[in-house]
Amino acid sequence: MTVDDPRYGAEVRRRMASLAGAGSFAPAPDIATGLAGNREQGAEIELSCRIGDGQVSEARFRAFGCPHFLAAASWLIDRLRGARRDELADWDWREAAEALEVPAAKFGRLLILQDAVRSVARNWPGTRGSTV
Amino acid sequence: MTVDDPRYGAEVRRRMASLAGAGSFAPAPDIATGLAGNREQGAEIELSCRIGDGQVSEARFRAFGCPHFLAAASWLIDRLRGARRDELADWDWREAAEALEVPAAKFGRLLILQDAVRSVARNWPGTRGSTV
Amino acid sequence: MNDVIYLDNAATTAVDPRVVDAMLECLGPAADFANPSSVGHLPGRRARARVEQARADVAALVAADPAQVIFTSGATEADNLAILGAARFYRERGRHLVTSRTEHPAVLDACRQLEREGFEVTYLKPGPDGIVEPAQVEAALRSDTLLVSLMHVNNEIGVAQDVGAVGRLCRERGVLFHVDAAQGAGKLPLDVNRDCIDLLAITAHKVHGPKGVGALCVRREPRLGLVPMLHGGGQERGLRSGTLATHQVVGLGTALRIAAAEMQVDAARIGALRERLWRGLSALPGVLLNGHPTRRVPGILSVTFDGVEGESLLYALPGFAVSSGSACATTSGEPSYVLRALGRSDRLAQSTLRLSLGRFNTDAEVDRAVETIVAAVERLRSVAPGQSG
Amino acid sequence: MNDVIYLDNAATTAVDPRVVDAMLECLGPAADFANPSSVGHLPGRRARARVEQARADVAALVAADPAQVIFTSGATEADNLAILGAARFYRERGRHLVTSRTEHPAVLDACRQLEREGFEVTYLKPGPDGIVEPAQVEAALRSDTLLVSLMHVNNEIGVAQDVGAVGRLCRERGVLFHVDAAQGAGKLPLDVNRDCIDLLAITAHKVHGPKGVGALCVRREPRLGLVPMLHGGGQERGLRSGTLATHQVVGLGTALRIAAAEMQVDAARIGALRERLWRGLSALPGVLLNGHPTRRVPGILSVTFDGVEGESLLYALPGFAVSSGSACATTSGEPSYVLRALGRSDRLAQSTLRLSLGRFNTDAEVDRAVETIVAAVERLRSVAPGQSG
Ligand SMILES: Cc1ncc(COP(=O)(O)O)c(C=O)c1O
Ligand SMILES: Cc1ncc(COP(=O)(O)O)c(C=O)c1O
Repeated sequence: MTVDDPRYGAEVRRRMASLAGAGSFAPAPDIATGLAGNREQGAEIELSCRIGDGQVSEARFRAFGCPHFLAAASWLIDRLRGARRDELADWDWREAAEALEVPAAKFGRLLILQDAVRSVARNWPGTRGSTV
Repeated sequence: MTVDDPRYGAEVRRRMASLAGAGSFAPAPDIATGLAGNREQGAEIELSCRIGDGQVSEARFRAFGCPHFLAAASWLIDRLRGARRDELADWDWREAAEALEVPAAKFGRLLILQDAVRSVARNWPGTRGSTV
Repeated sequence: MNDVIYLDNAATTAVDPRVVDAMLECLGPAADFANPSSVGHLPGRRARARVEQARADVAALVAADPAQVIFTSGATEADNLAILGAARFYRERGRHLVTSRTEHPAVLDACRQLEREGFEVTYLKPGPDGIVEPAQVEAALRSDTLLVSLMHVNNEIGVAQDVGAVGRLCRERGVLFHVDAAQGAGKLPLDVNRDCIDLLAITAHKVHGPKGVGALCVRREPRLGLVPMLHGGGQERGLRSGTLATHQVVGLGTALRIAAAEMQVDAARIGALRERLWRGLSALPGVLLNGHPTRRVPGILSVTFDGVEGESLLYALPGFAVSSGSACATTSGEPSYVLRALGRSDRLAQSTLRLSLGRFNTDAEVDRAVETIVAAVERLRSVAPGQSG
Repeated sequence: MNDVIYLDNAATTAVDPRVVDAMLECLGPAADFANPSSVGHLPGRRARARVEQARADVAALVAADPAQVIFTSGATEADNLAILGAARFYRERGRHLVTSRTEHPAVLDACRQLEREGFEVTYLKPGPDGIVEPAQVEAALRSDTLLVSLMHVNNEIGVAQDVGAVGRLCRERGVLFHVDAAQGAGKLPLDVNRDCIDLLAITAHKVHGPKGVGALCVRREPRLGLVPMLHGGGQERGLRSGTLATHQVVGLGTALRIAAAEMQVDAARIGALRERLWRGLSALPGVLLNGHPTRRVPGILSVTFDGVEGESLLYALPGFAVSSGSACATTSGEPSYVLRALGRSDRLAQSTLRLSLGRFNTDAEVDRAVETIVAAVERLRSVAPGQSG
């Protein structure tokens, strides 16, 4: 009789165990941040990325939300490493939905994640749009 | 926890155990019989009484019916011994109802008993009405 | 149980010890007692898993899909939900129902309730053998007939109807078909697809499961609509609100799983016990079997003893648990409406015993019953008017 | 149960081993398993005697007469029978009902069903402490008000209403009064006469009895009419057909008898556990108690953790069975309608845990819970935006 909580897939469970990547960098010229969502919506995220050589060298997140959302944020941190600005601008939430087996009812929260990623792209150091 | 069948009182149980008085006498000049009821009605009785010295010296019953009715018939046999004709003619079913704790729903059956007793009186040996 | 020999398995049965064990796994503090709706935590999911296993067990018995199974508090509720629920849901389609005079009160009284709500009901009279012929059903169908309700096995006489033939007829005519299988499920084969049964009512306690739990199998393709009777938490897809009683549902599932696995063996053994009983009793003169001699469930024997008053016969059998008819008809003296529908006179109906056998009865018990009943019948006949001596 | 600490006693409770023992006396082949309607034989009368003992036990708990007690499949059915049954019976008297927004779905959905049948329902909004003031009820009464339904103890926040005051008010005004006592019966004193309760719904499984059985106490003097919901064998004076489940009814009776005998001891012990839990949790900043601080049942604690997402908090407590709200509200993410009726924002309602204690919880379990919840709250807050580090 398998009685694992069917709502959460293996990757969500693995990510929630450590929440690797949680934290943030102090503001600095090479740090790009992305904010999206709010608590009233039930999900809020703050991404902070250190940029070097035109790509993300390191990233951190802070998040408020359900396990899928927190796990997706943690997963995203690994995914961001090495990403270029145009990749972030084009990033699609469906990649996270698949990787984390997110149920359809929660796709809206992943859109918040996508907003945050795109906001990092807009805030890319040395870019016109960097102040949003 | 008392789980005796509440439908049947002690006297019914005692009487049903032996059905004392069951049987009948062969027709003879000193035998008066009383018949009442029928099977469609659910109760039928045949009383046969040996008469001597103007009173019932011995009695027997045959009956078809519920335990209250059979027990009442058996009880009646004892009751009849020594009874004079006028006593039978006046006999009232309520006496049996009380003695046997018969529930009201079954009073109709005791009326059949009363009919049989009165029919014995009508059939009393040497009486005009003896052939009914 | 005080050395009483229990021959009233059509009224209810002892819970099989294997079923009791399964129920115990869902009761105490160390057991899977949680609320099966509490899937947010592990104990709740364990309870839910047990409930879903039971749902699969119920479905498997009648070749249904687990999604078709709605748990109820027994066949009374399942019959009511089926008949009232479907009629109220489809009331604009038609207001006519067909059933039989020998149905259980759970069906008859639900039909009477519908009559109060403006429906019309045809009550078919079975033949003297208790069988309702499919042709009778066919003749009763009208253009506004919404539903036919016919029981699988009769609780008083044990006769089994040809529900498959009636089901196929109804399917062809686009009429809903409900079967009260309280007495048949787990004892005779049933297949909701083959038999074209849209609504099937089951109860646990006639087949060595616990009292107070049953199920309604509801057709899903195309999906059948029902107006629920209990409103609340929305359990059972909104069709039956109320906390699912894990141990009860598990008791139902386990009882039906055992019944399915042992149906052939039980049927052979219990059928042989019934034959032994009938051989013994029919050695008496004036003994009649009620219902069709072969189209029947193994365990139920209804016997009329001509010239013997029923209540006194029962009274003479204090060491036995037997019934004068349906367990529901507790008011003594009223002759069984089922036997009367078969054409038995009030007098004969009143002189009837229902003896019903189950998994735990033995040859020795049957022999004791034969001996005691024969003696009692002879004694009562011997004191009845019209005898010599 | 896999070392999970069970703190969800408001959803359901483990059956007390003494209750299990009593139930076992009514199950297996050597037990009193017979149909309590089969009073024509000894096993049936033994079952009936047990059922009547249970009826007396239920009645005694609420100072009712045993003849007032109708057994049902639980509080959902009892609530439905009370509300639908009385409204349909007396529909010519008036078509208005009064209830509150924080009732259980068994009451709210029964009321909605009545709205479909042409009744009008006033849903009172309780104060921020969860209390519905008698004056609010009084103000809502109209000349055509038929029935007031108010719960005894709320299942999410544990607040106890002053049902006596509301009852006396209704009695004076000639309005029927129904109380859903699913969460309160056996935990706080109730007296149907003193509190002027015409209809009282009880369930066994919130007080260490089995799931799937309950009772409705119905006023007898003068006799209150009800339209039954289940039609059939005519059990329970025709108000609730269906074979009485002896073991279930005995489980209910035994559980309530134990609850009555041990009410004071249990209330003191469980109340102390709740205080210990609250002291531990409220050491955290941003923690709010839901519901009135003192007018409450001992076992239920509803706590809001500001700045913590509820689903993730639950996720972080795999070793505990706790609830985010009512057991019925299984769809995660939807904030509790009870907490919203109290004026909590969606965000705060969503950040709430219901911890509910029962007879089998210990100090050590509470301490483990405090430790784990505090750690989880701190961890989740530490990864949330707006924190430093
Ligand atoms: C044929 C039939 N239908 C329905 C029922 C009612 O079932 P339950 O006792 O589960 O309510 C019974 C037995 O009581 C029955 O024999
Ligand atoms: C307040 C309240 N009323 C009614 C019910 C329904 O009771 P049952 O589960 O017995 O149907 C519950 C619990 O589920 C409850 O907490």
